Amino acid sequence: MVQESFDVERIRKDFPVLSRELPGGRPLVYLDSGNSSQKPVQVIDAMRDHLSLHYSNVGRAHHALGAESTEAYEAARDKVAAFVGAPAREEIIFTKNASEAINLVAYAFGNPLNTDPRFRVGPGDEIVVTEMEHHSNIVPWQFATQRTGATLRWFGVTDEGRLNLDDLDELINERTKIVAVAHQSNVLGTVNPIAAIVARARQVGALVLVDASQSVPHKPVNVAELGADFVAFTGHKMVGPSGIGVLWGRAELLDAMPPFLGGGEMIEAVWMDHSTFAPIPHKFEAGTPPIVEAVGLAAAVDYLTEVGMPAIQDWEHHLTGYALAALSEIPELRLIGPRDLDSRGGTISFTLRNRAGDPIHPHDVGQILDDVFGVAVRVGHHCARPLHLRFGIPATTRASLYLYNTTDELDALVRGLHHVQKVFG
Amino acid sequence: MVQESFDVERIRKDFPVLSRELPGGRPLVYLDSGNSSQKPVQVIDAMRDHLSLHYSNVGRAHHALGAESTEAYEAARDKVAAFVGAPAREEIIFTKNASEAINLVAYAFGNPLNTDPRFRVGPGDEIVVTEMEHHSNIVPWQFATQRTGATLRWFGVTDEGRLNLDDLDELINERTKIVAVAHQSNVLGTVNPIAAIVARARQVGALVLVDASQSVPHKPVNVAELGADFVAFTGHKMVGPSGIGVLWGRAELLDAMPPFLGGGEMIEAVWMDHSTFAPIPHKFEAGTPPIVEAVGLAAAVDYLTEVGMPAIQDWEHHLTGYALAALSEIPELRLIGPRDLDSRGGTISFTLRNRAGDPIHPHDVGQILDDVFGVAVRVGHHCARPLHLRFGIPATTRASLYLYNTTDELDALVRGLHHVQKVFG
Amino acid sequence: MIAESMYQELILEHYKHPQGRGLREPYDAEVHHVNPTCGDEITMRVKVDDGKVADVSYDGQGCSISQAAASVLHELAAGTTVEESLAVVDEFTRLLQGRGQVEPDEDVLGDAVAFAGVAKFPARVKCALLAWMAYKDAVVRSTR
Amino acid sequence: MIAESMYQELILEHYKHPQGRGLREPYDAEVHHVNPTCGDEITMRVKVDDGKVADVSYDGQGCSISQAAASVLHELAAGTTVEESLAVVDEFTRLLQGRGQVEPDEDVLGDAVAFAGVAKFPARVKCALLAWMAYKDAVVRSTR
Ligand SMILES: Cc1ncc(COP(=O)(O)O)c(C=O)c1O
Ligand SMILES: Cc1ncc(COP(=O)(O)O)c(C=O)c1O
Repeated sequence: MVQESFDVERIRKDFPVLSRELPGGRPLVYLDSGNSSQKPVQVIDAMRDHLSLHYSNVGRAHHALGAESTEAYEAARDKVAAFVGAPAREEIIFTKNASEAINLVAYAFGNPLNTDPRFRVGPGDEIVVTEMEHHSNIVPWQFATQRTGATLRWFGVTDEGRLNLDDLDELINERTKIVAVAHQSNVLGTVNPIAAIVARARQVGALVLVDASQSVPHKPVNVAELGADFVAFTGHKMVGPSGIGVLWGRAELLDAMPPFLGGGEMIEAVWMDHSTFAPIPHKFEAGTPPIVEAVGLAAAVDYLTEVGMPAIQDWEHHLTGYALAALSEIPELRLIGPRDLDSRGGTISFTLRNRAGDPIHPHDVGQILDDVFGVAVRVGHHCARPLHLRFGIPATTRASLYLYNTTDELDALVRGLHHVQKVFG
Repeated sequence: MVQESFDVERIRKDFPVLSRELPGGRPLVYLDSGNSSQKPVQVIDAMRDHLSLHYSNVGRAHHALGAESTEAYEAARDKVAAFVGAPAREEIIFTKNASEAINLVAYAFGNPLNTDPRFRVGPGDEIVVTEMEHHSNIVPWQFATQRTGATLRWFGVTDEGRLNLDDLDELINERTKIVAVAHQSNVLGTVNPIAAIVARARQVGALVLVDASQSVPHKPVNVAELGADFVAFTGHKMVGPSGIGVLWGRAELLDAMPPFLGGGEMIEAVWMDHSTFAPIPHKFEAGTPPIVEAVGLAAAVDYLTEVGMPAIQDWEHHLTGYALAALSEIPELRLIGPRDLDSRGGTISFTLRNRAGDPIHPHDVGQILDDVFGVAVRVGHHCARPLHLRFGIPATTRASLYLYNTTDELDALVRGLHHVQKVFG
Repeated sequence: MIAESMYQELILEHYKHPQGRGLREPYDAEVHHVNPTCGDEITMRVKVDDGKVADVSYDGQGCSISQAAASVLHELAAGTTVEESLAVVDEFTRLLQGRGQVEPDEDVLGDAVAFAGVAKFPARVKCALLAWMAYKDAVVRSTR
Repeated sequence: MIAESMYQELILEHYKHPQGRGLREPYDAEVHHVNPTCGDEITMRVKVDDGKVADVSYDGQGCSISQAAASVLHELAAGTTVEESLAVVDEFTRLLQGRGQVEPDEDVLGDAVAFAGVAKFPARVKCALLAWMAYKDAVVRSTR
């Protein structure tokens, strides 16, 4: 089995924070990587080295440091392109996070500056999302429909936490301009059937944006194979720094789209009364880009590639199976999301009651886990409030796993939950 | 004189890159801080320390690391607020750079989601900029006028490189919605008379945005005293990291504006068909913010405060006087910008001819300075093409100074220029 | 560990044995506040007699912090003057919004000092404040 | 230092003594290209006879790199076949767009190898390519 050859202890040594003691002598058990991942020393050092010795602005500079910094920044684009199998490096746009990447696409729709019919939207047109989306893949589309008079529609979610595709052919129809869907849910762990959605979208000529914020960090993702038109993800969830996200898009579409943010570096020529724009990717990178963040992201991509994305996927699969089994032994725990390991990642959300059957608020679960055991989980609606409304609950507790987690840590989680039940017994 | 007590050698030791040797044994003479500044070890270490031991996502996390990271992120807001004299901390919005900050404001105008009359724009309305603006303070307003049918107008520039205010009362009139103007030109060095512009804007009820990207790093700036409605600046030019910019705005206006980017953390509650929004500053900070970048920016602000902004201003004043005098000895050098030190910062742009009077292209000037002397200047139009068109030149060479520069470095620049004249003689 | 903890004994005590819980009559004003980000809810009634808080009664659902905060509020406010109680609310708000940097005035806050640890968790601050903001709102309405 | 430099002697030589500069007749096609980011301009004429490049004539203004690149182009293209010259253009383009990572084929490039150092400066790549792109454009038009 692959996971037996996975040297998690060696990996843990790369992440300084994992050796840290929390106040009160608690060890850190970090089960909140779905929120943001920790960083290996390779990433931290690459950033420090760049800031110390090679930093300057990029593109526009004609001196030695400018050349070094530009080389590092553009090499990061090459690395990210290769990491996700982008057919062309120009198709990788660096944004500040996944949210900006999605907004960039959403603002193309119904933009008065747009000239391409695919982004022309008005009353009668439809935009389709799903009930399990992160707010970052809902709110930009609400704005787009509010701006244009188009209608927002969405796929429902089954009790098991899967996308309900019964209405596929009705929901995605000739009026649909774009379908925006998560590759993997940040609450349920569910991996969605992108191929089926893309196939239907192709039939009716709709575009597809995949929010891969929760998949790219955890398994091999190839944007060409995925078949979508746009794919968004974010550096800080894939052992990279905050301050950088990625939009991949088909070159032909990115070329056709109107610019979004205006400013330095995204132009070809500027007169007082009009401007012409640089080719992609620069057209969408206004102002000074996240330079040292790109350097950090490149180091992150190198790190993940070195460990091996298939190995990471297998390890997380192993951990997820272990966690699901261990948690199922707590009768008062209700899993929100698939129980089986098929098409599911290592994001595990649940509600908890005490032995007497009274609900324990997730805030309290999370706080006791942290206070007493140093177990860091996320509690709340995880920026997916509509999904929680769908399940009739205000909040869940979520453990989300990554390459550096161990079965010991999952045991600590389970011990912690038993203690929570006692405290609020 | 203040500059004699300014220990520039001690300061230089804080910036690792300044001790670096470039390939070929060249020392580094970094005169490109107007493009982006170098970083002191205090900033680099603060970022490394945060990434190594305290990192997690902010706001939404309920665990120890989440608390530490949130505390650091929000403390950065406090520090930035104090640094520029913001009346309230909520008025500081972290963006990815100054360009995003300006776009955020520009996208409020004529936004279909807007409900406030001050941001309602249509044909007949006017937006006013100046001919000396950076592209980042032109293009967003071109977009705004193109979206809304409003008219873009602008202040001209005198031969000496000052704003031509002769038309003040005509240019800013009852039809004006907003005036967007640089505090200090990134080409000319000119410091603009914001008070006069604000006074006129107040008479007619127009808003004022000040692009302070080139002033906040170099002298004490107090947004309350400045009197504008919005002030934008950027971390990487003020010894902070890339990936973070700042928008300051009057709370009352920020409250009234429609949201810009949609996503996690900027919401109050989300349903599938609509959302409500968080109060400022979060309303404008969609998605995971630049966390470690805010930590770096806080360290930058601490660093600048420790050295003292008045001392920095004095030192740069001293250097600028020295540079202007030295450059005036080269008869074939034409300064683009004010010759006198009044209302002028340490940004010095010029064109150069050889002894025979043939123009030497700035690209060649910059490259020889770099290749032979390790002198890093910027060449081109510095993202201010309309200003160059105004002066009838495609490009200039620009030396831009900062607290770590010395008169020796300015001597190196002058020596380098003599050599350039020889090479292209 | 408990010293480091946000969960002071006192908070758990109030959560498990809430003081003054339940909606009572008579009352001058009733308000209903919701924290949309986490679904916590509270209904609060206030009875004011002659500048004195005659009764604070409430019902709601939410995490232990929000429930305990309502209970502590009841203890501190009921029986004092409106003015005194609003001073406590102000000090409590200052403490909670201080991001862990504010030195609380124990004389004013009494038991409510136990919530100092909450101030470091911005996501929990709203939980602690829910009942207190509802109270302030109700008092304003009842004296109008 | 000159070894590290982008300014190979050869580039400066071509800049100071440009080969084949000036617009000549007869020609099959004339194009005018501009680099809007820095204002460099070139007008280029091509005369093709029987698949052979009979003349490449040009005039323009800009930095030494863009001027020298036009001169080197003239030397390499004039007298060769259209096909050969386009192969050189392709290799030159590959070198320049390679961000300093491409090993140039000296056999194909000849003197144009001197521009290898330019590839590391994205802002200068367009200067070096201006004349070459104009040439490609002109050739395509002249053989149409
Ligand atoms: C005057 C001025 N405004 C705006 C900007 C844009 O800043 P940023 O690149 O951080 O968006 C710059 C610098 O590039 C500038 O000099
Ligand atoms: C599924 C999903 N989409 C989008 C986002 C937003 O990413 P960011 O916060 O980097 O913008 C997240 C994480 O927060 C996520 O989990």
